Amino acid sequence: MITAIAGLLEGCGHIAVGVLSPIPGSAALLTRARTGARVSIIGSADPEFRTDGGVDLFDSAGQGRIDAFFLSGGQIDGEANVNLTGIGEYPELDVRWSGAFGSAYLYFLVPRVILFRAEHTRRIFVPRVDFVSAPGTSAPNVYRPGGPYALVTNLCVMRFDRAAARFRLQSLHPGHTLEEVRDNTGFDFDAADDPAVTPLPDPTTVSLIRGDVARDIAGPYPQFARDVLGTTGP
Amino acid sequence: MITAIAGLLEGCGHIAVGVLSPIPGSAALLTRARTGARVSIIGSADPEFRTDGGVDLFDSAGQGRIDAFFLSGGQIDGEANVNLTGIGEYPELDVRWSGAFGSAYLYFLVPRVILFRAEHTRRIFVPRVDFVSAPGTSAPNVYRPGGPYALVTNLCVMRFDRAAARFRLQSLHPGHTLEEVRDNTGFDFDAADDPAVTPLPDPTTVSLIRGDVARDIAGPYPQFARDVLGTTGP
Amino acid sequence: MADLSKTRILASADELAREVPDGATIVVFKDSGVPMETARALIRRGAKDLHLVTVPTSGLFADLLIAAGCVATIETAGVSLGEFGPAHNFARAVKTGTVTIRDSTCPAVYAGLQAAHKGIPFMPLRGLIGSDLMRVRDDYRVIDNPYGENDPIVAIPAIRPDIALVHVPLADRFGNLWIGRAAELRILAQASARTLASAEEIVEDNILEDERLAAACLPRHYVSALAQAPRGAWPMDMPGRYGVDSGHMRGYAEQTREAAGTAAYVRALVEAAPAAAE
Amino acid sequence: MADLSKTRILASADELAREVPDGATIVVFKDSGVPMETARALIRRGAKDLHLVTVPTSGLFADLLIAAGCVATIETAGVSLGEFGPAHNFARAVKTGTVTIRDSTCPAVYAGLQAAHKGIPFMPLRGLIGSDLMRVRDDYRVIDNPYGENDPIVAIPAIRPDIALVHVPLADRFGNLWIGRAAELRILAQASARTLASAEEIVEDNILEDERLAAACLPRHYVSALAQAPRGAWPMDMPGRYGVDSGHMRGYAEQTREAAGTAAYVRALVEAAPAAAE
Repeated sequence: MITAIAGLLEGCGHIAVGVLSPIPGSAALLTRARTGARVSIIGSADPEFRTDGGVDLFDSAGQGRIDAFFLSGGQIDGEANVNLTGIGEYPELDVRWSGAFGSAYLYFLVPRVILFRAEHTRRIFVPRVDFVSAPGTSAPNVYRPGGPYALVTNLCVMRFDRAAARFRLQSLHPGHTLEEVRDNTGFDFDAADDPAVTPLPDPTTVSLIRGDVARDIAGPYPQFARDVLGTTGP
Repeated sequence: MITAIAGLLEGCGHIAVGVLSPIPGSAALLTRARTGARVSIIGSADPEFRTDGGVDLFDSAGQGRIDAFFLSGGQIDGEANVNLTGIGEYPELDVRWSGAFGSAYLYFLVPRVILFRAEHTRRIFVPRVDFVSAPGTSAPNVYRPGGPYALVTNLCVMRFDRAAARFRLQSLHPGHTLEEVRDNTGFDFDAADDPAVTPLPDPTTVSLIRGDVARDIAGPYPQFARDVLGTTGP
Repeated sequence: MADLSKTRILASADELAREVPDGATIVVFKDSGVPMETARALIRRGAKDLHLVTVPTSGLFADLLIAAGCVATIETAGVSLGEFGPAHNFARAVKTGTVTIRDSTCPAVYAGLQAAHKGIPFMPLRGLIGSDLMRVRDDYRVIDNPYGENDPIVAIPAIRPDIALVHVPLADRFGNLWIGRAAELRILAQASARTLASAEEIVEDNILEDERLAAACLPRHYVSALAQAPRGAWPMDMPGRYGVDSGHMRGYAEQTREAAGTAAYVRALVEAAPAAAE
Repeated sequence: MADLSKTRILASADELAREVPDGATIVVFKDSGVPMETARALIRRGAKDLHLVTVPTSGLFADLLIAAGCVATIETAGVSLGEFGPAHNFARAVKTGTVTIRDSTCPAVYAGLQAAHKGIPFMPLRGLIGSDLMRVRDDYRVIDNPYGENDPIVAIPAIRPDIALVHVPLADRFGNLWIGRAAELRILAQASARTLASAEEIVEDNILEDERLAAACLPRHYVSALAQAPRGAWPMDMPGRYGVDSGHMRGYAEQTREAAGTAAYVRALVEAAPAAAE
């Protein structure tokens, strides 16, 4: 998944990631190791990655200085609407999640927003979200330099077509099938009859991940570096 | 004049003064010595008086945290319009002054703006200013918690009646006459037939001025403290 | 008339908490010194009907005040315990309607406070149009950008809290606060009518006279009262001083999963002596 | 795509000045390190048709660039040499129309830059209504406050300069700038597409790693290029390092009272070797 996401970040100059997002974080750091892109990790104490505090991140996005950002969701639908608020009838919901955080803004301002959710099930990928914390598409007159770019899950990578307001399967992760993705997705999406397979990282990338990326990620995400990438940190 | 201005500042909690205004500055510091009012001196390096830099002063005024401010003008008319821009036809004026600075904002936001001009002549006090850098009055629906409160010159103290949009003579400085003020003022104003005389400072005030005020003013205004108040500074 | 009085130096967070009247609108920053000791003091004094504005989100601070029944309304972009999981008391209170929720998004909270900071009635903000937040927040309006053609933009009304609660690493006995990189605290303080501060350490010398410290200070004119509260952010972290108490946070998250556990946690907290008296 | 490149460290203010194309919109802060050496370098390289935005006012910087014929348009709340008297070259150029003036008021300059800083098309601002500034600035509009009744308020359009020119006391070799109390420099840098910085001193260690310095830093991501310029604010002051050169300022004010004196001052400046080569 790290490599697949890094492929989606190609050409980005400044990537922002949440401190609780080690997989997108690793992908961003892989892009950094490859191209020198700037990576900001929200909540990181490391001077190399930290953002200037809360308000600066949103101002930077408003200035067009953030090229890519990651967003997750409790529910995501086929028009890329994201629900971070809850399930049921607002406000006394059946399930209440934390809230919209910065999504209702960053989803409009950041050119490449990558939706990331490791769990690919119909619980998450619903026909229609109960609450639109952040809409996937906007009317043509609404100022929106940014929006959904791709969706990465444990099964596949999809790209989002903003004009059509639909996802299209880009690749299946090795060992998974189109049927499995359709079975676990509550909305319709486009796909070739014989979809591509997500490429495995080449040896150079593997060594970058085990080297530079593992070293860099151990600061902001020590547990992930230890458990998943097999490093003990700096 | 220091004492007269200090009288106009009674009850103010926070007074802002420009660094090039030693007489208003002394009056503000006299008020501080008497009541504990906060004094901010724009451009002062002294931590006790300095403002946080440019933008903070205007934000503070917007928050209603500045009670009094001083303004001068190249021209001032009977409706308390202030011209800091120049004489003649804009933009290629016959005389060009520095510009409006913060006047077009602070004149609206600060409750007591005291107009101060040592030179009382018809060159300054004109029937109608050539350019309204900051208007003395506003339509009733315009948000304006502040505005002109008084005018202090080398001849007299006038108070401004915002409802009538007219000045009224409050007191003549000792040795000056109503006729002299009328002769040197290009606009009409209200006055009693036998105006009061600006009181001289009482002995307590004199000793405060020569003591606390002279000491405090020597930091931001060393030359004034030396030449006028007779101190050599701390 | 503003700023006539000096900053009052109080003996403890409990005295600070007595300065917060029931029903007050309070505002708190999400990190870089969360005033947790003040939150516990508010609970000990039995504060009620607070209107809590979180900048822009919150964690334990909001969840605990809600757990103790101090909060009537919360305006927030999100409440979560972060790596320790969901904020159960927040979620429960919103689901049952015992707390009124005013859902927002991070930059909208900043925009509202910055409007108050600049003394303007509203701040324009991009984004938001089409989000259900615009449906549930009828105080957010869509206006026309006067510099565009058919270009709608959201107006966020000014948020003017009664009290900003802040916790800082360092202060001086005059009431000046060193806020470090948490420049947001300046916005909180200036947007609010009053600021009540706790500090890890209160020094004798005027910190404004140290040019390196002065650059990141909030001057005393904004600070109504100040109390020392060593480890005042515990169990959350104070950058540069101490880290988060993960064991306590995990225990809190686990214990407050059900309402009974929450009640026990709050009861123990109220019965405990205040930190200053330990 | 932003920020891909690192800050370039240049050899001198003259190299910085070569990064400023003719016709660029440049923005400069009124004090706390006025980039005077960069101004002289712009004059030495014969910069033309600059659009100068002063934050919010200016003194010698604007007057000297105007004197040397580098400026086509100036947007300012005021130009004055302060205690040294009027800015004669500014006044002359405006009166004769050789420079186009866009008169403003201090908070409107900040509002325009802060709108750019926040990525919004305009910022509301109180005051101004009824001032002749609204007559001569047709880009300032009056709109309705959506939260008031019959409550007009001014909208100031965003100012997005091409280049912010700053001079700071301290920087590191990575391009991080310590801006001290001049928090306004952050607004200038973030509102502008690029920032060109000169510094009194450039140190080896990363200043972001010093928690006390980091609190008042502008990180390198905003800084396109940096050059060392010792006494780079001369003859103006650099707080904490050196004071204003009053003798030089008085001489300048006196000499430039007439156009012939100005011509001689500028000629001497162009013929002099750049400071770095002395």
